[in-house]
Amino acid sequence: MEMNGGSVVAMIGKDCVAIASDLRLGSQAVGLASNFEKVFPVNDKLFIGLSGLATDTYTLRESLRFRVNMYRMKEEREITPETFTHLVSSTLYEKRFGPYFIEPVVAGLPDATPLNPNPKPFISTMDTIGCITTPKDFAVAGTATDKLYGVAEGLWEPDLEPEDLFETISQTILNAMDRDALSGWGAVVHVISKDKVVTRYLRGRMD
Amino acid sequence: MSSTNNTGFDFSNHARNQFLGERLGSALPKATSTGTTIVGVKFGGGTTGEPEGVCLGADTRATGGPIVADKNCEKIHYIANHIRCCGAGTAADTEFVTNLISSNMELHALSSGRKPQVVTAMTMLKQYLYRYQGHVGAYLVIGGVDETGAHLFTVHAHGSTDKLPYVTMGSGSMAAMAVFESGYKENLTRQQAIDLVSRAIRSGIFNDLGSGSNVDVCVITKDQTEMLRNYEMPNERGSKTREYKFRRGTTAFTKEDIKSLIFKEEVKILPPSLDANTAMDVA
Amino acid sequence: MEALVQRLAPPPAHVDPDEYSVGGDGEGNLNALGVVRGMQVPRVPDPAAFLSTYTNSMSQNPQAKIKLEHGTTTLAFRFRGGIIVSVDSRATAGSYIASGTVKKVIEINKYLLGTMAGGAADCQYWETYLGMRCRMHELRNKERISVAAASKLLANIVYEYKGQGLSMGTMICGWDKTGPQIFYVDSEGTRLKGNVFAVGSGATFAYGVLDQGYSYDLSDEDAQELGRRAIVAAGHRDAYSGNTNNLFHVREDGWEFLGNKDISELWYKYEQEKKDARHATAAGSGADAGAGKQQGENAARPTTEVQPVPMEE
Amino acid sequence: MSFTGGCRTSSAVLAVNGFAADGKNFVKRVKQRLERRMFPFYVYNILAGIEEDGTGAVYSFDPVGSYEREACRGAGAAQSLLQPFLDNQVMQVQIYFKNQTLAPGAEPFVPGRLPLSTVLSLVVDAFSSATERHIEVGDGLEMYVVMAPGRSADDLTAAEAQQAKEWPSELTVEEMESLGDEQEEGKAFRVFRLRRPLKRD
Repeated sequence: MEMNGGSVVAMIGKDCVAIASDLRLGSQAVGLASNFEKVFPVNDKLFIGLSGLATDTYTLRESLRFRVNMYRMKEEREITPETFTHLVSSTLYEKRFGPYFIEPVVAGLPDATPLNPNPKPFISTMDTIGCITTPKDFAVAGTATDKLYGVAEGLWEPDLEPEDLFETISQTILNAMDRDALSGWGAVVHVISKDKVVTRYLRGRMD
Repeated sequence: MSSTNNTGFDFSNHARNQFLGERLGSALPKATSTGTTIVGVKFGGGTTGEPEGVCLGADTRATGGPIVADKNCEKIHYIANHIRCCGAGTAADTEFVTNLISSNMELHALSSGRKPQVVTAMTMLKQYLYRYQGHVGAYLVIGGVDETGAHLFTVHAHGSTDKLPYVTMGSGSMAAMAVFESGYKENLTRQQAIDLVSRAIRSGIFNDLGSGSNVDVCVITKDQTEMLRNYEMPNERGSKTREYKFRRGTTAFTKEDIKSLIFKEEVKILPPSLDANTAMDVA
Repeated sequence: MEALVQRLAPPPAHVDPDEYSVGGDGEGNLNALGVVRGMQVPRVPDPAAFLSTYTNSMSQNPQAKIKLEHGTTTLAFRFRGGIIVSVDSRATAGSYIASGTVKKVIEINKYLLGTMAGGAADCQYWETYLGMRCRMHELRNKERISVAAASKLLANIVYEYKGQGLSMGTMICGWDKTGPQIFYVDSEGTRLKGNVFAVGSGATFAYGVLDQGYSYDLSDEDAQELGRRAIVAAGHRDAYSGNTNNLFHVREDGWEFLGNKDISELWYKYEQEKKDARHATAAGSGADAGAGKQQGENAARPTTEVQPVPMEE
Repeated sequence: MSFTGGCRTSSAVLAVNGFAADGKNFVKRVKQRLERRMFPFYVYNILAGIEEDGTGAVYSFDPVGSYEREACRGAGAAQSLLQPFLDNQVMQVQIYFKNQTLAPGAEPFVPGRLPLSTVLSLVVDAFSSATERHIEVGDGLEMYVVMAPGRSADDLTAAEAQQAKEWPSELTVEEMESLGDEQEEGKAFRVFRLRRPLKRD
């Protein structure tokens, strides 16, 4: 965690979700890259943020991509955010005694199905060994965890429209990063709503 | 995937992590734990005229170090219809261990054709936990009603178990036990048991830092199991004093990508000759 | 003889006119030898081990309860026009940025500056104390203390406490009869004289910029700009440095503060300049190579004069 | 006008609450008391009061006595939760931590002061947020407000102020006896203690 640094945050809005990460990749104190995105798409309306040890970010991303593709082929449908969360969780718990140093954050907007005609925006987060929490407001992970909790707990409010949610999640991650030495170097925000995904790269502090 | 042993666990990262641990000097991430107050009490029978049963209770706070990771988590886990299990300790372990035993209990019920007993669940849990010598950090209170009556057990992570009429576990166990020791008597009524349990959990919530938020209660009798999720909510957050909505356009960004999820499809009717041509091509 | 006895005898009970020592525990903080009294050392066999268990001052012990502030980039270099002192303003406790507005240049007096790396309080305290000692020197000798003497005073003081957990790496910069001088002093007892120093976790990055841009014959503007750029580079790369840059220029008539600038904003500005320069050269690379040529000339500004002031010790 | 917030923690965080006619002198004094570098107290102090020039001042100290004057400061167990939130809401008027762009045509941020009602509600919300997420924060909040001489105490004690939308619920105000020298009426510093319950779990 302290090795490479980095943070992720996700928030629920009104019929939308947002997920953001910083862009720093470091080797302890030294910053190496400012384009290291930690949020990856799983499908159109489902994203996962993998903050922690950078090597595990990629290992886990590939391993999850494999499993999601297998799921898609076997089931002939897209995986739902909830199912995907359990998939990530069991992937992590398999390594209970030699964990991936990753705290994942999942954010997604489920499609309406006959069984679930009015799906709600979904976010979840896990610890390194796969203990799931599914908050109704926001989820955070990474080296700026406590800073993110402090700001998000203050700024978040329910039923934000996509544009307002963008401002709230952006201010949250920017101000949390400014107090964390190991996160920063810019940030990326994805706002997922019914008909589009808006991705914006923030002008963050570069020190 | 890469596991070759049959425990289901994959130890392949262990050596690497130990090396990283040495390099980073214990700055390794900590697993979510449920600081937790969990309790159970037997009730009914005797002269009460009520059926025998067990009442389980739990708070709903999960912590990672001093930070609250989940304000309203579920610590009363499903084992079988008539058996439930409260978990304290490493949150992931309690979750996965109870899930595993729940599955095995279902298989056991199917193969034996009988409603499984509470002792069976308890034995499966203690045997599993003993194998891992405390490294699977699940501290459990298991309760249920089967053909042989109401049963209440505690299971420690190392595999030891107790059978008692009233039990508490977790970091708030002292606070909760203080309530039990002063308030417990034999053959409580159902409502008395619920009240006592929720009072014990509240004592943990307010006096133990590791426990907090709401009270979950589960009442199991011969005929039914009632899960009283958020039976009491003494810690709801009031509204904030100010509004913190930002003006749109407050945050500066350098680049924007918009991916539209709406497919635009236009149908063009082609002239017949062309149509024929393309059909020919395809053929 | 009597003087010697007096010197070696335990200091007399101190009656201090110091207005702040009102309470019964009030003690002056200097003894006859000029060593600070009232500095309490933990009553354990090994004070340093004690400190490293409970603070992170001597070790990287991440479990230490008391996190003192670490991480910094400070630099100073000597050139024809005097001395440039440039520092960042970040203070971290672990990965938490405790402050972004720390003053890491300590104004010892009108002609002397000290920089701050390591324990913030150690530097603040001892360099303020050094200011007192320098003033005493002025009053006794009717002339300003030399930078060499001032830095030696500090080095001797901190050497008294060697191994007891002080943590400081400082540059004492000033202008005396011999011209501009920089001395590096740290809590290990090191004292070095030199032309270019950078101290702190971001020092390597600062050296990178300094080494490629430094020359004794830099103009005032170029030297100031070099000082800023080196701190910006360090603030950018080093996680534990950043926030703002404080720049000082020491001249013959004393130091001058040249302002506080946001490192991140400077970084964006420099990036923009680089981009513009690339566009300019790309546009002018055809027939009109004049702009590029001019730039080249600029870069290869004559540095024919040899450094006039030799190093001595 | 200035404020400090103190928080209850298991590890003894002390928000030194101050009243100082001469802030700098007092700082010097506190600093001397902290000169125990080799055997530090485990305390982080925040000192707040009115400076000689009449401005509000907040000074923060580390355990061994390094100090700094700041616009706002959170200290203690939940400092990393409080501070970034305060940065965002209070420091937006300072030159640092500006993550917010101006509305088109709006006045540029002036390094000025927030109204008292805004400050109070911000502190209350910061603490209620920290209570939600940090297990060592909670039970109750105590705030002290130091009023410069001549400043009207209306927006603290007036009934209208306490009816206002921004006034934090369940907040009680109590004027303290002045600690300073005997001063003429109308030239005295006034100190108020404000209390509010926080969640107790």
